Amino acid sequence: MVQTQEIIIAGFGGQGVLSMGQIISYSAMKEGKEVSWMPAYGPEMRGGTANCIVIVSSKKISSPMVTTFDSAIILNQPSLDKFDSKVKPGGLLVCEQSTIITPSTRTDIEILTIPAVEQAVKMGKRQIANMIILGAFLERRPVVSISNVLLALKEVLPERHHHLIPLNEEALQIGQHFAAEHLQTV
Amino acid sequence: MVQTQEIIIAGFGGQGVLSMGQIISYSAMKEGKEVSWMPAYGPEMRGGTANCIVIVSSKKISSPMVTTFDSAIILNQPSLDKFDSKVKPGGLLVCEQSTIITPSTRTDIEILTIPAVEQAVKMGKRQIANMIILGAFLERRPVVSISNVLLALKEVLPERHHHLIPLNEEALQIGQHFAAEHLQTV
Amino acid sequence: MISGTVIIATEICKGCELCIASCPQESLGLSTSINRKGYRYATLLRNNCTGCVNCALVCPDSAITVYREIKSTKRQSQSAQPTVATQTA
Amino acid sequence: MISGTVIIATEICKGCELCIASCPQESLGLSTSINRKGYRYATLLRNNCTGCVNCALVCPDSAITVYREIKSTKRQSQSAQPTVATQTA
Amino acid sequence: MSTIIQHDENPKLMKGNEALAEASFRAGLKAYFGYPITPQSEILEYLTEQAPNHKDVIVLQAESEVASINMVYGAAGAGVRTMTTSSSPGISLMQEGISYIAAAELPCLIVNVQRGGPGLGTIQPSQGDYFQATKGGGHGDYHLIVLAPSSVQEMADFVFDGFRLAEEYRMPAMILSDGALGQMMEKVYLPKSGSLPKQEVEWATTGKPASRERNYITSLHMDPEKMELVNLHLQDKYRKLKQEVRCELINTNDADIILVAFGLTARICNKAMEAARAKGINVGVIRPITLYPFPYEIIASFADPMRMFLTVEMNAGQMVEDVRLAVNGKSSVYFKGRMGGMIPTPEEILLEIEALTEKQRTMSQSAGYL
Amino acid sequence: MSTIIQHDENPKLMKGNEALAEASFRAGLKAYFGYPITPQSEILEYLTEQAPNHKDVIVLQAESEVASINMVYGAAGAGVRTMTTSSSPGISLMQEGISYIAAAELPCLIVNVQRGGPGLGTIQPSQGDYFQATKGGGHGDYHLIVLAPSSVQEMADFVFDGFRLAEEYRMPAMILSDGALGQMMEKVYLPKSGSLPKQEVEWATTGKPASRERNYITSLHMDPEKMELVNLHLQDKYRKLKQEVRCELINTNDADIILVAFGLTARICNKAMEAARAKGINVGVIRPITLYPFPYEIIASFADPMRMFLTVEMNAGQMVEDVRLAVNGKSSVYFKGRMGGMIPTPEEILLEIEALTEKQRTMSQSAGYL
Amino acid sequence: MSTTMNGTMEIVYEKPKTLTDNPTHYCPGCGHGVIHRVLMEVINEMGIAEQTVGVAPVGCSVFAYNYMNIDMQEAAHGRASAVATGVRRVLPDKFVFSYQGDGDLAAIGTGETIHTINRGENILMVFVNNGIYGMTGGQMAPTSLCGMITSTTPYGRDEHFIGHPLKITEMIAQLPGAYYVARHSVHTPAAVRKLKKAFKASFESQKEKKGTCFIEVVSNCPSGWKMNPLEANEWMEKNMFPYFPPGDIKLPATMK
Amino acid sequence: MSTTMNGTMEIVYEKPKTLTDNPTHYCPGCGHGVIHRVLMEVINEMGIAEQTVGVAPVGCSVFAYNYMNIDMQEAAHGRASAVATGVRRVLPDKFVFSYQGDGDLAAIGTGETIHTINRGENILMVFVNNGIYGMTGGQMAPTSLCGMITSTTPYGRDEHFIGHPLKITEMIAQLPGAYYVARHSVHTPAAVRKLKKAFKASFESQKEKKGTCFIEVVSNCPSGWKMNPLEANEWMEKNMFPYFPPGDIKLPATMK
Ligand SMILES: Cc1ncc(C[n+]2csc(CCOP(=O)(O)OP(=O)(O)O)c2C)c(N)n1
Ligand SMILES: Cc1ncc(C[n+]2csc(CCOP(=O)(O)OP(=O)(O)O)c2C)c(N)n1
Ligand code: SF4
Ligand code: SF4
Ligand code: SF4
Ligand code: SF4
Ligand code: SF4
Ligand code: SF4
Ligand SMILES: [Mg+2]
Ligand SMILES: [Mg+2]
Repeated sequence: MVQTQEIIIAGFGGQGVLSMGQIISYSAMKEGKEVSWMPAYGPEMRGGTANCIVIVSSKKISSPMVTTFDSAIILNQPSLDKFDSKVKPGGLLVCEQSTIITPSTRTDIEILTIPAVEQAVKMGKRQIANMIILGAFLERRPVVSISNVLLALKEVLPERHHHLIPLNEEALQIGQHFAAEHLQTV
Repeated sequence: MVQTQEIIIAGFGGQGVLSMGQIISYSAMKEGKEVSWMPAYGPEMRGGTANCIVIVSSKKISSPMVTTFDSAIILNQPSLDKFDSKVKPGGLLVCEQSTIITPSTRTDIEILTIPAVEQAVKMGKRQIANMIILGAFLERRPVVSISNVLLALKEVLPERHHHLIPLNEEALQIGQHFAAEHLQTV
Repeated sequence: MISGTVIIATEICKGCELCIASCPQESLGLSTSINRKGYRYATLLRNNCTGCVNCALVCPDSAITVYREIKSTKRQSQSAQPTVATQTA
Repeated sequence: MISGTVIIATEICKGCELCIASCPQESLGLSTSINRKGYRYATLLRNNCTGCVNCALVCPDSAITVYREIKSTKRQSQSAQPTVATQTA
Repeated sequence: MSTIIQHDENPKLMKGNEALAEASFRAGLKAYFGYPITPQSEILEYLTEQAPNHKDVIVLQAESEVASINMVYGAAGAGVRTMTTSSSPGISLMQEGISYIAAAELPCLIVNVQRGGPGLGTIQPSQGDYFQATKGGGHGDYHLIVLAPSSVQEMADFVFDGFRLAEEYRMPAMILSDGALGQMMEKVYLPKSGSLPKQEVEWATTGKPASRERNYITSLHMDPEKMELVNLHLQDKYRKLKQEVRCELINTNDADIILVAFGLTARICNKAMEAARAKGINVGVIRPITLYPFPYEIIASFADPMRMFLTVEMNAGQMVEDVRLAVNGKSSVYFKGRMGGMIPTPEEILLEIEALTEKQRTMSQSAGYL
Repeated sequence: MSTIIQHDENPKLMKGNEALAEASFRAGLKAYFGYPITPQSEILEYLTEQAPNHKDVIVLQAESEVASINMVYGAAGAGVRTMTTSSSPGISLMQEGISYIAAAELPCLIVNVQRGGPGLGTIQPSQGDYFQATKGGGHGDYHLIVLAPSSVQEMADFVFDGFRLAEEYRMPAMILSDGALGQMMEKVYLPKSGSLPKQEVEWATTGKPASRERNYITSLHMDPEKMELVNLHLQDKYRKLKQEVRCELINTNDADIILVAFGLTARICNKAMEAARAKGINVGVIRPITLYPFPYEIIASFADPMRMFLTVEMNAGQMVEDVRLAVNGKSSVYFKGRMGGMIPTPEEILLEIEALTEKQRTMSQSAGYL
Repeated sequence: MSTTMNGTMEIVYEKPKTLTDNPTHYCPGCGHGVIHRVLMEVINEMGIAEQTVGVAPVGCSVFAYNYMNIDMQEAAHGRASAVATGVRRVLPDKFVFSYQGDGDLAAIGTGETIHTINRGENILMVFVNNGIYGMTGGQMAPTSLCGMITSTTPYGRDEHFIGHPLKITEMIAQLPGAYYVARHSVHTPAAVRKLKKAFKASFESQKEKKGTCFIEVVSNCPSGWKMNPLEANEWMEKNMFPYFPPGDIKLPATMK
Repeated sequence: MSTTMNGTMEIVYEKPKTLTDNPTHYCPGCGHGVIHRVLMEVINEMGIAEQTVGVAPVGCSVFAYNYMNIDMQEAAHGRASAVATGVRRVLPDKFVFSYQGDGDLAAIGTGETIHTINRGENILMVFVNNGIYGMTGGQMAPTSLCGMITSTTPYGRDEHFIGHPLKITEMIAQLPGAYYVARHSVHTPAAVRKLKKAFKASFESQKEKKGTCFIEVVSNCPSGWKMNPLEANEWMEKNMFPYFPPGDIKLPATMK
């Protein structure tokens, strides 16, 4: 059976939204899956917002642009306002806690709210928040394995950044934990 | 029966080639005939040459551009070189004498060589040569009547030039005479 | 000193901090909370605003309205505080 | 005086008269006859050409070739006339 | 649908370019912007020459065709009757601007006095820009109203039709002429001034009074949903425009062979038709006058397996595609074209007709064998 | 006919624009001239970024698209492999230059990463420039080789095909892409360097040695007879070009309904086809890869009164005219389009298919009554 | 809003009513917003909103008509001055301005810029020079400084390869049609006040049909420059001003 | 031909072999012919014909490639300098020149002209300013003088309506990319000699990759001006020279 995940990842520029999507895509490609990564581009990005659509599938992907999503990874309020209603019933919404003022009120989807920035600050590297989120997402939707993500990072990151890989791994795990806990508490 | 004359008039700019064509056209229009006047235009004119195609017909005119002619009125050697062979067999070729170095050698057409410049200089107005030629042409191909040409001139010329109309009339008549004489001598 | 105040449209503000840098009184600062667009917005931190208008002049988003105490003809300095400080447009 | 001459390609010449005006010797003039293009062409009227090249320099149609007497090493002025004067190119 | 134009009683002998220029004054032109190019420069020349008699009309030589078309955009957006004219290469340079004008729904008149292409080509007459004019040489889905005159008279008259349609439908109109029609002199009864009522331009940018919202002219819609609505609106307009189709039919009813041609070529076809009929061949002519909207239905109504169509153009075969689309396989469609500034002669068309007649004869014979 | 390209063993994850840019280096690009415009700016950006690794390649940001295309003219005339890229409005500005290049018979590659028009429009993907690309947006009778990629892989591969064809036929080639293909990242096996042999350019202007006559690049032929010969030569070349037609056929043999779509839209049609087949509807897909030359004959070979064609495009209906011309009345041809930057979904196409199936059913029933 | 205020306070500064309430799409700290506002303040204060038509470019300010509460036209990339010419000629007694970025005015639109000014079109041309193509994501502009890193000069603008930054303002100041030419900025309150005067003087001269007024505003592009707004303004003062020094470039006698 | 000569004579001037034998299509007395010849003489004398590529414009000189016996490209109207840029960049060691009229270079091609020079393209740009559109039949050019009667200014160019004649040469001289800028003419033997020197200096500097050399030649258009060639040259001296004075405009130190 064809397995496809259509994911929107959205937030501000600088939060690592686009690279999060690329990491998923790259890992999935390495796993032999079909992938497409489609950023919002051009003046849409004015005001600092950024988003990308990632599709991972066991079959050829038709359109890289879809308008409803299996999962949404949301890193700011404007993105939540925009994409909340676009998550398919039964889908997954992962939000970064500190950036959300008015949370989603949907009841037909699974909602994960991750204090990723808080955790990242604790870890001493604010920029790692996106990996925490990613970990949480992958816990709930294992479209790629964490170990492949780490392998992917190794290939994608320039040598001089390889020392950061353990930190990334830790962040992914923290995210996974949060997601797993959350599942228990819901 | 449809009566059509397709005429090429060619020479240098400044010899009155285009206006000769316009006078024929205008007179013919006044006579209720269909007319078209088509100049060679653009850089073709570089080097000072000018020509126009005039078609006078009792019926609607299809193409204003034709490549062979019933009559050719030629005022310089390059034009003769160019159009000599384009006169239909049985057609008419009217040349200004002084501008022609190598005359046409065709025997299947009627050729009139008019010393129009010489006559015009005699008349004290070199520019009137074209009217002498026109008179000669109309003598052989009366596509419009001389009296209508004179009426046309009255309408076309600005009031301040009306005093020249008698001179034009004289020139036309001189041309007619030459043509008529020529006919007798051939 | 003339006494004034500013009202900043917090939902319009993009937290660029240009007003903050231009305030001679250092009256302004960024909020700790964020607006719906995700920006920490400019806010009046102290009551020493003179209504000099500087902040409003450099604000790219026309988010600032500046108020100044009405000078009586004799130019007495009244330091009445306005009832509003920061308000959402 | 150095003696020279010019050869004008009469079928190339357009009778613009620029060479005529530029000749310091007034050696040039227009022909009375016309060439095939219908132009009266430039022609050497007098034998006083010095071969100064002026005419050729201003000729838009590169119609003029200029000749000058070969100066012997001792710079004796020989006034031999060339056998050609005007010739068709 | 023809605009009701009153004409002068007495004819004039005029060049097509001049007749068009004079007609544009009479049609209430308010602003002309253009750049010289053969064979249409007489339009700008005539207008500048006559400008002192029309103090309320701006006649401005622009620095380029790109500037011209964008000046037209500005003037049209300000609500006045405006026009530019050029010839093939210059019209190519206007393609971006034309797409903007169409998208912003601005009425204006663009005249293309075509010459032989591609590239710098020749300055002789051509019909090589049919595709560009009718399918859209610029980007995106838009159309121009395209009128194809075939005489100096129509060069003048279609200025009125062009402006009227452009304003009624708020879209650019084009007169697709050619070098021969522009340069030749013919008898013309000029349209009288004042027969074209002034347009309503409540959308124009003339300064926003307090009483209304601001007007703005734009073709930008960042949101693709919005841009799709704009497109749907345009398509809707183009559908409505079909009611303006114009087409001349000559001897089509009994015709075994129908010539289809526009502009100057149609005149030549008429002559070929006469010659053919004189030889007993039943030939008719369809002359599309509006090239967009194209008279698909009218042509389709003549499509029939026993009939042949011969499209004649001064190009390598462009309108013939629309003729094929119209007949949709019901008739066979042939093409005769001349290119690069050459004009077909009635004689060569007659030869084609005779060849087709021969083909028809063989076909009907073989049909007899069945 | 496909160029024999060798590919890297390992795939990369790349944007279409970047893959195209990288492939152009590998195809032996010698000179690039371009101007920024969304959604294709990554091409220029990638090229400038990588330029230090390709010291023999000129990558120059021009002052405008008009300048770009004329720089391409100059470089192509000097005999080197050259390219420009832009998106819809920028391509419109190039129309004059493109007509010149085609007329002067210069090989080069032009990439249009289409966005929604007309006018400034949107920056979202579109196929609204099909007419412009295939019928000629510039003046006169000329054509481009038009290749329509539908994946990042083809964005890379078609650079090789484009250059090869351009050089073989001495004419400009265009890759007609869209914003989605340009912006999206996908798996791509990059073509290896060196698989494209250097062209022969004895006609190029590189300085005239005493041993040959001067070379000159021109599109001007004042004499219309001469210009007609040039045109006949071009038309001849376009006829020869037909042998390069490329087209993908999927499940067409047993299909009752054939979807015709190019580029990204074809992928979406494939998905709709699968969904339809899952429901027992026999659907096939024809994907023209060369839009010019268009696969008329191939499509015609499937035309049959019992079959329906549904053309799907991201425009208001452009290629559908070519599909109609191909089937020439033998099948009915329907159209589904989205505009202004909207992408059709497989679901909405499926709905159209189901409606057509319904129609077919009623038709065959009524046929049964006869 | 002022009704809620304590009676003793008065508004000394508020957004002019010639600006709409639409929030701008500009990045935080972008100079476009200030320039828009200053322009609209002048139009508001002069009471000429009803007689003014503006022309927006293609560039980040493409949506200017969403913010300026007056009649406006959106021009094709580089053609704002041609469009403004069209408007100007047919509405001779209105106020007309164009508003363009450096890519728009000094790259693709160079020809239109020069000829519009050469004709002395009686308009105000506002030229926002931020040394980059903001809208399309930070490519080199004709005014990008030598060595400046942009997305199409990733190793810095190399003047030997691509030429020096173009001082188009100095060039056009030579044209007889240019009546008043000045370079300003909006990075400080004082600069804003000066710009306002310049706009005002421009519209005043337009009343008298004096010819083209051309006001360059050296501005920032925090996003394109990859700096925060304060850094950007500082960088601008330090790097842009030496090459593009603010001040009057052509001052008519009447303004002296 | 010289073989038929008396042995005592030698040729001191003849048409350079870099000119073909095709008779030109120019009107009698037209400056284009002289300028062509001077350019080809220099190329001939420098022995660089085999390394030179020229670019012809759209204008009366559109057929330059018929007369210049070297490799040439014919560019679209106004784009000769863009085409020359394309050639220059891919043939860095060849000699490249463009040849354009005033309509071509200073109207439709203004943008390309300025940016080519701003990039300092290492080419020679020959700019033939005859104050009119010769080819299309005598319409106003950007350089037509005030009051000058042309077919599109039948009552004389009115600078209030259409602007002053454009001194593009002075404008572009300001650009750092312009290495050598001068204005010449060909109406006298002395002027022709000077022009020849200027062309030569330009090609010499091109060897050293110095940047753009820009040589304006103020020329006549007897047909467009409706004068005979001698009158035209006289009119030119009297009317064009005061506005477009011949002389060096930007002379590099090395040439002083
Ligand atoms: C014909 C055309 N070419 C290119 C573009 C893409 N484009 C849009 S804005 C722009 C440049 C913007 O830069 P600038 O004018 O400096 O304005 P800024 O955004 O910096 O304010 C470009 C190249 C376009 N829309 N149209
Ligand atoms: C795009 C385009 N626009 C206009 C023309 C028509 N045209 C040909 S030459 C020319 C102007 C020639 O004037 P100039 O450049 O001064 O050269 P000259 O003939 O005076 O030497 C024009 C407008 C054209 N060929 N292409
Ligand atoms: S008005 Fe002046 S003092 Fe008050 S906050 Fe603004 S800048 Fe500071
Ligand atoms: S200047 Fe304006 S937008 Fe910037 S922080 Fe201050 S109030 Fe907010
Ligand atoms: S070479 Fe000198 S002297 Fe002789 S004809 Fe020519 S200009 Fe006169
Ligand atoms: S300058 Fe040349 S073309 Fe003119 S008259 Fe003298 S020889 Fe003849
Ligand atoms: S990209 Fe630059 S110019 Fe555009 S809005 Fe952002 S900061 Fe302003
Ligand atoms: S029209 Fe003028 S520029 Fe052209 S060839 Fe004749 S004289 Fe020379
Ligand atoms: Mg900018
Ligand atoms: Mg000129």
